[in-house]
Amino acid sequence: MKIFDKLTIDKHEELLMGISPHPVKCGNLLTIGDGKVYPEINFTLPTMLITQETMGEVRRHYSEMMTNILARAKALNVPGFVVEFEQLPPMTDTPEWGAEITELIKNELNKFHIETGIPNALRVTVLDLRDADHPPLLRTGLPTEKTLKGFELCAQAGADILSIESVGGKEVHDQALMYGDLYGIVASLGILAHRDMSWLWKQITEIANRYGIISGGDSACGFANTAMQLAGQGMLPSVLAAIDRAASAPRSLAAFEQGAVGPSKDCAYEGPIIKAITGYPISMEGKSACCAHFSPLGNIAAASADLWSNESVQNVRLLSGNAPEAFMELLSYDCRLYNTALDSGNGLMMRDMLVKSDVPHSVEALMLDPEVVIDISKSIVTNTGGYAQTKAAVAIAFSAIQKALDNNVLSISDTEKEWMTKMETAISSFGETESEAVEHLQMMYGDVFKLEAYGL
Amino acid sequence: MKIFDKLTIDKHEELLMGISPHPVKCGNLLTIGDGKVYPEINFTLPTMLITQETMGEVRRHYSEMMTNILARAKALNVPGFVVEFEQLPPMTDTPEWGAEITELIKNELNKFHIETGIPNALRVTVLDLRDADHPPLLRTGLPTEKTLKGFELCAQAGADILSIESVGGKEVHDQALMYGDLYGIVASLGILAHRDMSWLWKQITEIANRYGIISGGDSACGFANTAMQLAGQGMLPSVLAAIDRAASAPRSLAAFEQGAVGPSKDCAYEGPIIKAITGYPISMEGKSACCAHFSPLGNIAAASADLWSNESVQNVRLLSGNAPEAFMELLSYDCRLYNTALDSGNGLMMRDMLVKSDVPHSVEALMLDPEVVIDISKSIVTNTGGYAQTKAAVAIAFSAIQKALDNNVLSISDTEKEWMTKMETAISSFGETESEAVEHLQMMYGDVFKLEAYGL
Amino acid sequence: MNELLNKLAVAIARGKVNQKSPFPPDMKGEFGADELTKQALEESVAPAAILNDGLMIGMKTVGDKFESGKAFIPDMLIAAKAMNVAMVHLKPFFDSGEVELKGDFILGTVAGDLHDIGKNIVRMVLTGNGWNVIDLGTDVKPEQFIETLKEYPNAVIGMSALLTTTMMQMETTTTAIKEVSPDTKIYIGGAPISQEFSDKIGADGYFPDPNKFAKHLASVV
Amino acid sequence: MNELLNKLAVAIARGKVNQKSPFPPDMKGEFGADELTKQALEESVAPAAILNDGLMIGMKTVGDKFESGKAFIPDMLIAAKAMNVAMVHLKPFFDSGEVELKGDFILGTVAGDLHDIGKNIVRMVLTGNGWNVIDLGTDVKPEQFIETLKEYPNAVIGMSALLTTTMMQMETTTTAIKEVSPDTKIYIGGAPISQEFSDKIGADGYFPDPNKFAKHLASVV
Ligand code: B12
Ligand code: B12
Repeated sequence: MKIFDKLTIDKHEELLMGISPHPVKCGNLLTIGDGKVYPEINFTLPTMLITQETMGEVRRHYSEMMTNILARAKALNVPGFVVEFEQLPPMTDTPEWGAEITELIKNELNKFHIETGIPNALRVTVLDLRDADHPPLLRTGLPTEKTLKGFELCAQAGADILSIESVGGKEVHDQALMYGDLYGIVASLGILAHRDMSWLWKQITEIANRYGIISGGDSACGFANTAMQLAGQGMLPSVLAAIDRAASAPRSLAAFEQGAVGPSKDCAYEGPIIKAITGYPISMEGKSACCAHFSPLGNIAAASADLWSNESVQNVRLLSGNAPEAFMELLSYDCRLYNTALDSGNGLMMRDMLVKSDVPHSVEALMLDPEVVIDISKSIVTNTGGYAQTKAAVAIAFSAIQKALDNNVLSISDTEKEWMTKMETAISSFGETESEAVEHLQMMYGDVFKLEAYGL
Repeated sequence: MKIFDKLTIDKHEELLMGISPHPVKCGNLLTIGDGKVYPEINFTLPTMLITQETMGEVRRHYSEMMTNILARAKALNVPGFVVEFEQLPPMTDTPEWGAEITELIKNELNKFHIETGIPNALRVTVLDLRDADHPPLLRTGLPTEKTLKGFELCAQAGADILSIESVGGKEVHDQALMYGDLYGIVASLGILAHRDMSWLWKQITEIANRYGIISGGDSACGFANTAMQLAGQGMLPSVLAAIDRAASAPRSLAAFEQGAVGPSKDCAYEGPIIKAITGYPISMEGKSACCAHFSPLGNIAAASADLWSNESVQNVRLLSGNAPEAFMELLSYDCRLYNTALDSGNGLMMRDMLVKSDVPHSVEALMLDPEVVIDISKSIVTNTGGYAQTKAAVAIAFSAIQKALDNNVLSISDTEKEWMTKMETAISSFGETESEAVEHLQMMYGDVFKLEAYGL
Repeated sequence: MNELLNKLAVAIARGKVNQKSPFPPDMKGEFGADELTKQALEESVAPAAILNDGLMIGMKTVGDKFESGKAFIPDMLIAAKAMNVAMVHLKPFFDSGEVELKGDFILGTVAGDLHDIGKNIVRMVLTGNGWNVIDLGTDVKPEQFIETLKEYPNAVIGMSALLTTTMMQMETTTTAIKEVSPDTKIYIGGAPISQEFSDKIGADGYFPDPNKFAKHLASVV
Repeated sequence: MNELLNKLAVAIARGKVNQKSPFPPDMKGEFGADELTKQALEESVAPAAILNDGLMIGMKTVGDKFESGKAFIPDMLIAAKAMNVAMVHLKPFFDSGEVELKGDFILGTVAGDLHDIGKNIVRMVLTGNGWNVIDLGTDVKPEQFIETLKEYPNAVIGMSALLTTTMMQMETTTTAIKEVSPDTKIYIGGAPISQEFSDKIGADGYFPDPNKFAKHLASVV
């Protein structure tokens, strides 16, 4: 296990888009984090069922999407790019289907590289099927076997980077989030999710190593992004969602402790913290993922991105052409702008504009402010173990918000302010030890999870 | 008639996004060109017929689109925005329908302004029906009456800004473009289109003045954008499309000679030239119009934009929500970034990044480089009359391309280079007088147009 | 007496479960939904009045705050918890038929789909509006809906789907249900759904907003 | 003789209309399509050979250059002009039935739609591929297609639409045509069109690329 006990990037000025201390070489001559930001294009099927009968149609869609995005990559002369193939449930449930599409995409990328010389790589994100059971077993059972087989077959079929949005601990976090129970949030992320990540990523890294490909990284999408979505819809306080973001970082770091080397997943907004700590490149998504979700992080998300992603877009027709091609164009222009700034020595000022443009509007954006990122990251590396790290990250995030409010950097509603008070109380009540925290979880949510699933 | 015989902005450093020497006040307390870039959101119907029977459905779509984009404007706390309602053919053909939708949208904007205080305005773009006849009569006949009635009724129904993408001269330009006949291009734009613009915009301005609203501006969309689209698809040389852009500026300027005051139309990429000459604000579209068309001008289009537009997006469902809402989000974040740069005194450097990021990739982008824009603009104001101005603009644009090639600012294919030679020959063969040029048009394309339509 | 129900409504709206519960801090030591409901029954307040003028008023208060952005889901959930405690005391009257809920509502996320946050909010809102919600959870096959319908033949059905690939399951499920029970009303929701889609698959309606949905249900049933 | 046809093919590909025409500059004074075709007929070359081994080879050359990005529409148009001049000399043989074109093709942009650039390219490509194209222009109502079909009963039909609002006219038009002539093949194109849409409205196919379309036509007719 790798131990991160100090920051790889400890000055906020050095936390910059496109530049990573440990770049990742993969795919067809692509080096991620080498001083440029590259598009990571993601696409998915339009409304349809995936069955044996429709697999022909499924293949046709993926071929068409590849043809379109490659045409755009060539027309705009991108310096390099990543394609993410994010599996839908039936594609991991029948892992052979996922492998088949992986192979199809990889072949297109190879041909394109030979034709144009443009570097590229394929990330395959396997679906975590393991929460099919209630409570989820996570370490055993058919869904677990299929999920792991998904990785194996896709690695074989040509994936360059492996990823997953893993779900361990989510069954508890979902509940804690809904009740606004910060203690439960911290314990489910810092103990349960962290333990599951360590277990899972050890195996993913082993598979990646066996095939000489890249163990990429995970995303706390099911945790902090769920919170962000719900806050965006007025269902949860934004301050809670912001704190949840910080709380998710130690959990996602666990993948890197087990050998992941980045690029982390696009929807992992905890990415900048991971980058500061590990020095590995990250993928991020913001305004140009407007096809997939609305966001309070439209610009700031790009501040330290090495890959710039649209998260996901369906293969539907727009006036210009198909949507995946349109979003490939969008990402390419964004990256051009960032790269022009980097090349002309204006990278830091471009970053600062991106940061300043969002922070006054959103407490969730504040969490991605490079200065705050460095503070949170420090609190993590100076603590040991998922639970202690998570508690520390939450405390620092909380005071960063408090400070920003005090300094009128941003303002929040009175209803949100009440939640600051509630959270302050909660923070002071966190149990000292992991076992106290696990007890809290058992008392509150004992019916939705199993200790064995986490090796407890 | 207003005469523009010198530049309002004569230093390229002052040709900047968000800032216009003659800002335009309109709608609900919006001032365009006042130091900020505002989103101009455009939307249209998904695949459907527009008939008396479907008008209920049509209204439902426009209501839904308004609800969605207003929700996003509020969530992102935009400083102000414009909605463009661009009519589809049946809406001008039955001008009452266009007026009905105008009223619906305007009511929503008014309510929203009262609720949130956010400034806004409504641009209505009437469809130019006048090319229904072959050859088009332009000044007489039912299509002309309906087009003008469209303006009248929409002004009555609540439009704040009037626009059109007018088609006079296009029947000839289409032919000349297809044959790569630069002389024909210059004559159709500089003489025919210019005469029609003067005729048409005098009347539009009269209507606008009568209702105390804004006479906005036109777009050479059917001319230079058609060329750009075709060049993008490998059908025409890009160098020809680039020259066509410069050639279209005097034609679009004619609206301003007749009293238009901006904001010019989003798809008018000749906008920066108009802005340099007149000092009126302009609307532009680039990467964030990827829903409507692909473009070689993704970033540079923003360099001197006062409104930033997505051109058009259908009301289809994406994963995040409906597409108009998604593109409202995208535009809002782009504008936030530009405005942050402007507010912190970094506007010029943001502009330069936008410019530099595109110019090396496209000869069409070169035409929007502020230095080139100023040169072309100068050549226009130092000449008199549409034909002389168009010839001058073409000559300057040609030498700008030649210079960029010589200095290796950009490079083009050998096939494109052959076209540089062809165009050079053509430029030296342009007739001295308008009547010579009209003779050329009659000889080559006499069957597709009528002299009377242009008052000739 | 009226005042007692007012108190009960406040206890629900603030999420005060019982006297012992520490939450909310400013109501420490006061009676909660538990004690107040018991007291009302002892004072012979009609169970229907307790439900309509106490509990549901309390839920409406927090629901209204939620709609106007002054409360969040946790507030609604805590209120729902207090309501559940009160409902235990009312159960005998429901069983005997003395008091009636608005009706039965069978709810589930369709087969292949595990997203349940939206569905859970629908459950909470409908419960707070006086519906007996039977929540079948996620990944619910058509047969499960049909089986449950046999038990609650007059129930309204609600389905949720978040994936474009599982949306199509709504069609399969709607067809299957309407085949055995053509009069059963079926409503659908979830981010990728639209009214067009609902029309296309023959469902009875689509609602993006559970509160508006509850109002609609009240108006049609 | 073979050499003569080669020369003719080059004249077409380069757009050399006749001896007098100044274009292209490097062929000044040389024979063009006009003279070469006349000469071939005088030398009793079979009209079918002139068409297939001269004119169409020339069009194919420029078409191939176009496909590989080494030529543009103006080049194709100029070639098409040269071909038209040559065709005048061949006309008697078509009329007498001695030589046959691939077939008749009725083309138009549908009602309400005035976009014609794409349609014109289709015309050019099909003409260059040996089709007799009857171009009805833009804003073509269903009845116009049907009327023209009476004149050319074996024609294939092609429709173009660029507006999402006029796409639906393709459905109306297809239905109307298939009603009176179920066996007529109808193909559609234009930026907003897709294969799904073609399937949905009962057309026989969608092609985004006129050259691929021409190949497809050659393979099915
Ligand atoms: C949270 C979330 C998850 C969580 C789910 C947690 C949980 N317990 O539900 C996790 C991380 C587990 C997850 C997993 C996956 N997800 Co997910 N997820 C989301 C996310 C971010 C938010 C969904 C949400 O909860 N919204 C908040 C709730 C409150 O809104 P709602 O569900 O729409 O409900 C409201 C209304 O719709 C309505 N409503 C809902 N149901 C009903 C029913 C009735 C009857 C009525 C009247 C109203 C109604 O009321 C609710 C309140 O207003 C969305 C993004 C998005 N844009 O929606 C992606 C999203 C839905 N997920 C997506 C994907 C791809 C997946 C995965 C396949 C990812 C992967 N590759 O690993 C898996 C699939 C697992 C499975 N088999 O289902 C995609 C779907 C893409 C597609 N092609 O369809 C989305 C759109 C993300 C994206 N942009 O790519 N996801
Ligand atoms: C040029 C253009 C115009 C020109 C047309 C000039 C002309 N003579 O055709 C002008 C300016 C007049 C114009 C007018 C309008 N336009 Co217009 N226009 C365009 C533009 C920029 C390019 C279209 C084009 O020529 N493309 C190049 C050709 C070569 O491509 P193509 O037509 O797709 O054809 C190719 C293939 O599709 C195929 N093909 C085509 N037909 C067929 C048929 C068969 C059988 C086959 C096999 C193949 C095939 O082969 C071709 C070669 O590869 C598009 C933008 C776009 N993204 O497409 C907008 C666009 C189509 N226009 C649009 C609009 C809104 C309009 C107007 C309503 C604008 C207004 N408000 O004033 C009017 C409508 C007039 C009318 N009644 O039709 C919208 C449509 C939006 C919608 N909801 O549908 C678009 C998409 C622009 C936008 N993004 O908003 N337009």
